[in-house]
Amino acid sequence: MSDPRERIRVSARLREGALGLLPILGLVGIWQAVVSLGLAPPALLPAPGTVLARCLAQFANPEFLGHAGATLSRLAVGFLAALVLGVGIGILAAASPGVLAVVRPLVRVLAPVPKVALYPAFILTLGFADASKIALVVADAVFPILLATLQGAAMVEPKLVWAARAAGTSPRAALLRVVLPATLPSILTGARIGLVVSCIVVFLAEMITSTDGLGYLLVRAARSFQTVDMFVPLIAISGLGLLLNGALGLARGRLLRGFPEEG
Amino acid sequence: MSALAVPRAAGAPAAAPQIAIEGLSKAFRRRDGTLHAALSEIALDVAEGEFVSILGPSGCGKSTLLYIVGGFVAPSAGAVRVGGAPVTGPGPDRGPVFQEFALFPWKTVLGNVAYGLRAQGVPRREAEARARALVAQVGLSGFEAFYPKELSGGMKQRVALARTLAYDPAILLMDEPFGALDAHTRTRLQNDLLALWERDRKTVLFVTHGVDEAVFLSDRVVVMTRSPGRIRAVVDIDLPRPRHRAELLLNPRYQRHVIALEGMLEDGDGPRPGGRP
Amino acid sequence: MSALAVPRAAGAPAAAPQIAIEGLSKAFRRRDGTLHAALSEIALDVAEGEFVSILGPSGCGKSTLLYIVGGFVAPSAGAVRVGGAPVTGPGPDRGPVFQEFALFPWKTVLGNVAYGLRAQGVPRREAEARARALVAQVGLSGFEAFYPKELSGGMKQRVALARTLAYDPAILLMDEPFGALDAHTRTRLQNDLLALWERDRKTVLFVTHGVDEAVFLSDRVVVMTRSPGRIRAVVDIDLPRPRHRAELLLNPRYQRHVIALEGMLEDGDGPRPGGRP
Amino acid sequence: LSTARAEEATTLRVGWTIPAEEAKYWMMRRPAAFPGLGTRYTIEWVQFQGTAPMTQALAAGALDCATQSPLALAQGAVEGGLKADIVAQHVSEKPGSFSVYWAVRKDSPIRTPADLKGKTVGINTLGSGIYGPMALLLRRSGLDASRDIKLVEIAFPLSEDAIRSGRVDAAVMNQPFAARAEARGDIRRLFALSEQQPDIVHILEACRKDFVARNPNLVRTYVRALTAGMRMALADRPETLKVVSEVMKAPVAVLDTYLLKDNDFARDPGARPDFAAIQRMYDTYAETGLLPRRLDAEEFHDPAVTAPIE
Amino acid sequence: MRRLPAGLPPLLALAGLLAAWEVASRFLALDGLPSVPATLAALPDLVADPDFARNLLASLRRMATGFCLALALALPAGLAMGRSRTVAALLNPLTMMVYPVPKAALMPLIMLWLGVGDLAKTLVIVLGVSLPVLYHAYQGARAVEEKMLWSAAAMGLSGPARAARVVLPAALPEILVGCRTGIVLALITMATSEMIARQSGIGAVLFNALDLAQYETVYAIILVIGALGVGLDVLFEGARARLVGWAGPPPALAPASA
Ligand SMILES: Nc1ncnc2c1ncn2[C@@H]1O[C@H](COP(=O)(O)OP(=O)(O)OP(=O)(O)O)[C@@H](O)[C@H]1O
Ligand SMILES: Nc1ncnc2c1ncn2[C@@H]1O[C@H](COP(=O)(O)OP(=O)(O)OP(=O)(O)O)[C@@H](O)[C@H]1O
Ligand SMILES: [Mg+2]
Ligand SMILES: [Mg+2]
Repeated sequence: MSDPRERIRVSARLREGALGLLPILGLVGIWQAVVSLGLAPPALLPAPGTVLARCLAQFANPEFLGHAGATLSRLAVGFLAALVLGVGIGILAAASPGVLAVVRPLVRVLAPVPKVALYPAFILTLGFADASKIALVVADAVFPILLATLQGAAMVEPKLVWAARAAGTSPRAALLRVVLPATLPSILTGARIGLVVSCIVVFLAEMITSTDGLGYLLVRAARSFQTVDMFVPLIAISGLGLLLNGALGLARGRLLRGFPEEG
Repeated sequence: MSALAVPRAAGAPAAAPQIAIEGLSKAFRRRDGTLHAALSEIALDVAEGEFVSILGPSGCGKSTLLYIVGGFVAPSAGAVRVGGAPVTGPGPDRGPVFQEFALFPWKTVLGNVAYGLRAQGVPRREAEARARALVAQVGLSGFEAFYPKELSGGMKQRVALARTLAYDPAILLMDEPFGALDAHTRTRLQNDLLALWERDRKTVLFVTHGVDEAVFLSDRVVVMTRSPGRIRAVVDIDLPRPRHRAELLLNPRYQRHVIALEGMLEDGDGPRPGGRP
Repeated sequence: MSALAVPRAAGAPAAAPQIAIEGLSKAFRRRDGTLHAALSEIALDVAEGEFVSILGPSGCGKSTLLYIVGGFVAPSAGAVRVGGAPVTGPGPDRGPVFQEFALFPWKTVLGNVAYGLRAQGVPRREAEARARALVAQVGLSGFEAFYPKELSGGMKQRVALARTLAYDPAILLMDEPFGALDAHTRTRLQNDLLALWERDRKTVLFVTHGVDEAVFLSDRVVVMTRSPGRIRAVVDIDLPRPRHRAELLLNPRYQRHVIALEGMLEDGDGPRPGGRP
Repeated sequence: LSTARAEEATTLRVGWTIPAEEAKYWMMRRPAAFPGLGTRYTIEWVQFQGTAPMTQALAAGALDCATQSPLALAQGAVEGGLKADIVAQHVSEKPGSFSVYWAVRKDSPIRTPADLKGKTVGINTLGSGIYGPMALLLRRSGLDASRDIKLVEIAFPLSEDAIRSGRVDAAVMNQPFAARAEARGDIRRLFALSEQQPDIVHILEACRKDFVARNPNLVRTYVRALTAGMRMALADRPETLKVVSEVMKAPVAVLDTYLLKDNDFARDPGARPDFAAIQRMYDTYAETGLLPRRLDAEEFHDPAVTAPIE
Repeated sequence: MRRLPAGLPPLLALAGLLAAWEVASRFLALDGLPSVPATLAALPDLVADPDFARNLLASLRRMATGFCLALALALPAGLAMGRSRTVAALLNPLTMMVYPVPKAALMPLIMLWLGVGDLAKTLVIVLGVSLPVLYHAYQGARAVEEKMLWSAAAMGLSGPARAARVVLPAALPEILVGCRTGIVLALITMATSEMIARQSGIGAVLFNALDLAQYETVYAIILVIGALGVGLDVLFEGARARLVGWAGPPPALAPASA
């Protein structure tokens, strides 16, 4: 930290962090204004301060943390599965015209299907517990990742693959060692979208049928008009989004070190 | 045509050729469906251990020819055999150095150079040690940890060169490998390449725009016509080896070769599009 | 150092210089926070209508220098003035030809060349007519409808050249603009450039690795040291104009310049990283 | 609407749901049968999934009148400050009518509610209006609904499948799914809500009090139409089958198995709300913790706008 | 390798999909997963219903509006984020906070201000579509080769002109990936925006059928949405080929053996 260069970099980070806080604070400001001006009944929109106080109380509450943990684990498992599937299929399809010819029509038909409509089938085959919810997350999150991977892989500069193949890399290894890293910028963008979709869908699944998780807390509170309690899971998911964004940013910086756009 | 220009038929040299190119044509299909002829009826045999340079006007198909020999691009007609077997794809026996470098942007200089060795199963420590030596040889010591985007054009070119030399392919397919270098660095690397070649007797197919470079390095020089590229002449460079630049410059045969080749190149006038394949 | 090499101080020529570079240094910040010095204390004045070439070992900072004069990159220290005003950004008075071409991949050859004219409000028909003439001049007639990805390296380079010439900037910043061309095409374009320059008296800053090219074209040649680049010498090329290659080759002063410059370049040994700025 | 004051609105935003609001379905599909509907006043119909979102929509002022369950309305009033009047009643239970029940697989070893101990039991939504009576019934058999059974949410349509596939040991059945399941014959009734309270009210029509205050004539006209709609629905069963089929996109043959038959819910011919029964339900809810306090059903009663209005 | 007729693999894939569905439905024997013939049998009735066409049109109209609005908002925002660190630092955390919030949970508030009609549903579609458009435009703009921008600047193009005439076309391939995903999300949100409050639209029909356990209808609608997806995608691919045919490696140079 004593190195002045380090200080410059750290202060630049801080400055960017502070910038990012501005619109969020603005949003909270608007929220407060709406409440203060009586533009929304408190039964629908409680004051930010009230929500914050309840959040702080809940974030220390083991029961709440248990629910948050359930949601988080579903989210993590579902998202990672979608990532592996989406990237795997995308890379394979980009490499082989045969696979692509099969994958493309399937994607065309399956991607736009509202997966909630399949949820009854998921529940009845996979049960009420985690599996059906995770399946729903995967079914929705996989397509943004897959589409981004497909496109990214199709745009890989062929001479990179040629260079690797000529160095003795087998076609299959070239997929892992050239196409995959060269596609990373696209994949990370797809992953970011997939992550957001996962957040939404895990909530949705928990709202439709659940006995635990943040989504359950939310419907439970909404049904009985516990508006403040309803906002706590919402804030939690927002905060989670923010956290994951930071994590993705870090991963991006590391993984894309050499790419020109990470300058 | 100068008396020194000895057009050779595609007839095989004494030994079975290492690279046998026969009746090779290539036409690219463009977006609008039309065909654009890049190469036409190329026939050329390269013996094992031979150093063959290719000269020709910009856009005449030199790079395309290397791509086809490398197995990266399929020809429209004709065939290439390497070591007797038809080329169906790339292989570690033929190492390309691309005109556009094609470095892996996610790897450092060292990572790029060590790539081929790692791909062939050399343990990391050893691969890196050998890569480090090559990086030094191309004059980039100290830049091992730089990423391609942090390098100048000439530095990238040298990394690309080192990357291919590192895994020691039997055949080198080099596309203007010294094009972006200053005279001094180029001379040094030419000498290094020549020393390497004289030691290991690699087969080299070398695209260049430098007539003197071609004459200095090669056993034979192939001159191509403008687009669609055909072979116009194949010139034997009957200069003694080992060659030293200073001596050669005083050798009248060297001068005559250079002048003859320049003369042959003179009457091309750049490529002409839409040649029917 | 040869007697012909006349190192010049940064002192202004008689007229107020068109480009005034003073105490210019550039250090790139790398990801790990360290600084990498690319240019150090460059001072150079270029008069209006002057043709100045820059020679130097690969990686010595030639491109970086052009980027700073172009206003694309900010210097770490020092300043550049163009026409008396400090450079704060790019402008249509300074036209760059980049080493990597940087063509617009979504535009055809004609679209690329016409781009600058269209950007400056020239009507489409007129812009295309002028672009067509330039495309012909660089020897690419018939390729007007090709996209950059369908061109060879040398063809791309010529499109980049034509694209900049098209909008007729007062100052040309050319980074190895003939590097990827065969000798014949290069000679033709050199002659064209010289004719253009002699007619319009543009100010040209010309990076090259060809010592003969630099001597043939320039009023002065700047020789840089290896990384971090400093000015090692500035050589006045006192050859009569208009110049003709054939005549020059027989001119002993030409030969002496070439040999002297080659000598100056010889003792550099490639860049050295991590130079403290 | 003969004496409509100039400032009264002429458009009513009404929330509805499926499957048991025949009076409204008649108004939607046969508007010509209702004087003034579509001419002197119009209705903007918005369909919802379940009654809870409609409570929110009422509280947000996005709806003027909507279908409500007694519990959702009460929760809106207690927690959300919603002030509304119960103006009509759609369906309820009465002795002999259909009663929402829990079912098990035909071959299940579960014979009595007490056998449910430790079992997985489906309910449409946790904390829904039928939870209270169920909890009381289980308490009678010595079970604590919050501890002795594992409750999972399972929507009515899925109950049958869930029971048959063994995903749950027991699940709650409602019309029209009960009729279909019974026709297949592989489920068995375990206990019904009527065992706790014979006259449970399922769905009501409620209007915001502030809207009623500003538009009393419009609301009266609406309630008059509801009353008439209920009469027509009950009087002309074949036509009602068609109307419901159009709304639910369900074949008449399926609806014919239960709709307005003995195995259907009960409907009051005048769509009159049964405030006494509602009061008993509120008492149950307070007792089982679904409501934080006792509630007086009369809070929701404004005789001026309550069906039947002829 | 023998070359298969171009149309064959997609047909095979679809046949495989149907076969897998049929096997699953027979094997699982669930009401919630009807058989293929039963679903196909429900299709004519569904499509012949004049209400259905009306609903479909209502949905498509909302989707088109939502899509265009999302494009108009997210595209400039994404491009600006890609080209300016400040804008990125400003907007990135906000978007990552707002997007994951389930719209269904905000329904009461949305209803409060936007009612239960088209406006609320269009907003949901806008949020769904703008997500991929924003992030892909961000990525695309970020990866624009700097020297192309330099060239344009040297030709005298102003900042906004560069954004429109260099950043936009250069980022277009990536933006179109965002649009492609956007179409997918538009179709999904088009249907799911009608899950809670329904007036008209294919989603209303879908969720009604779901509420009534009419699974043949549910799956028939899914087929219709799937067909819509295919149709839109074919249109989109056509547009893409015209717009960014210049991008990507030429077919002759595409990785031959990778
Ligand atoms: N993908 C393509 N589509 C259409 N035409 C192409 C394609 N690639 C190359 N060409 C054409 O093929 C011809 C030969 O190109 P090639 O790159 O082999 O030339 P070259 O001899 O290497 O030229 P240079 O010396 O300029 O690098 C050129 O006319 C070029 O326009
Ligand atoms: N983005 C960057 N980050 C770090 N170092 C850089 C960056 N860009 C250039 N450099 C370094 O700056 C030095 C000068 O680079 P520059 O491209 O100006 O060289 P050059 O003289 O044009 O060389 P060449 O003749 O090979 O093109 C090199 O050592 C290079 O490694
Ligand atoms: Mg080439
Ligand atoms: Mg350079």
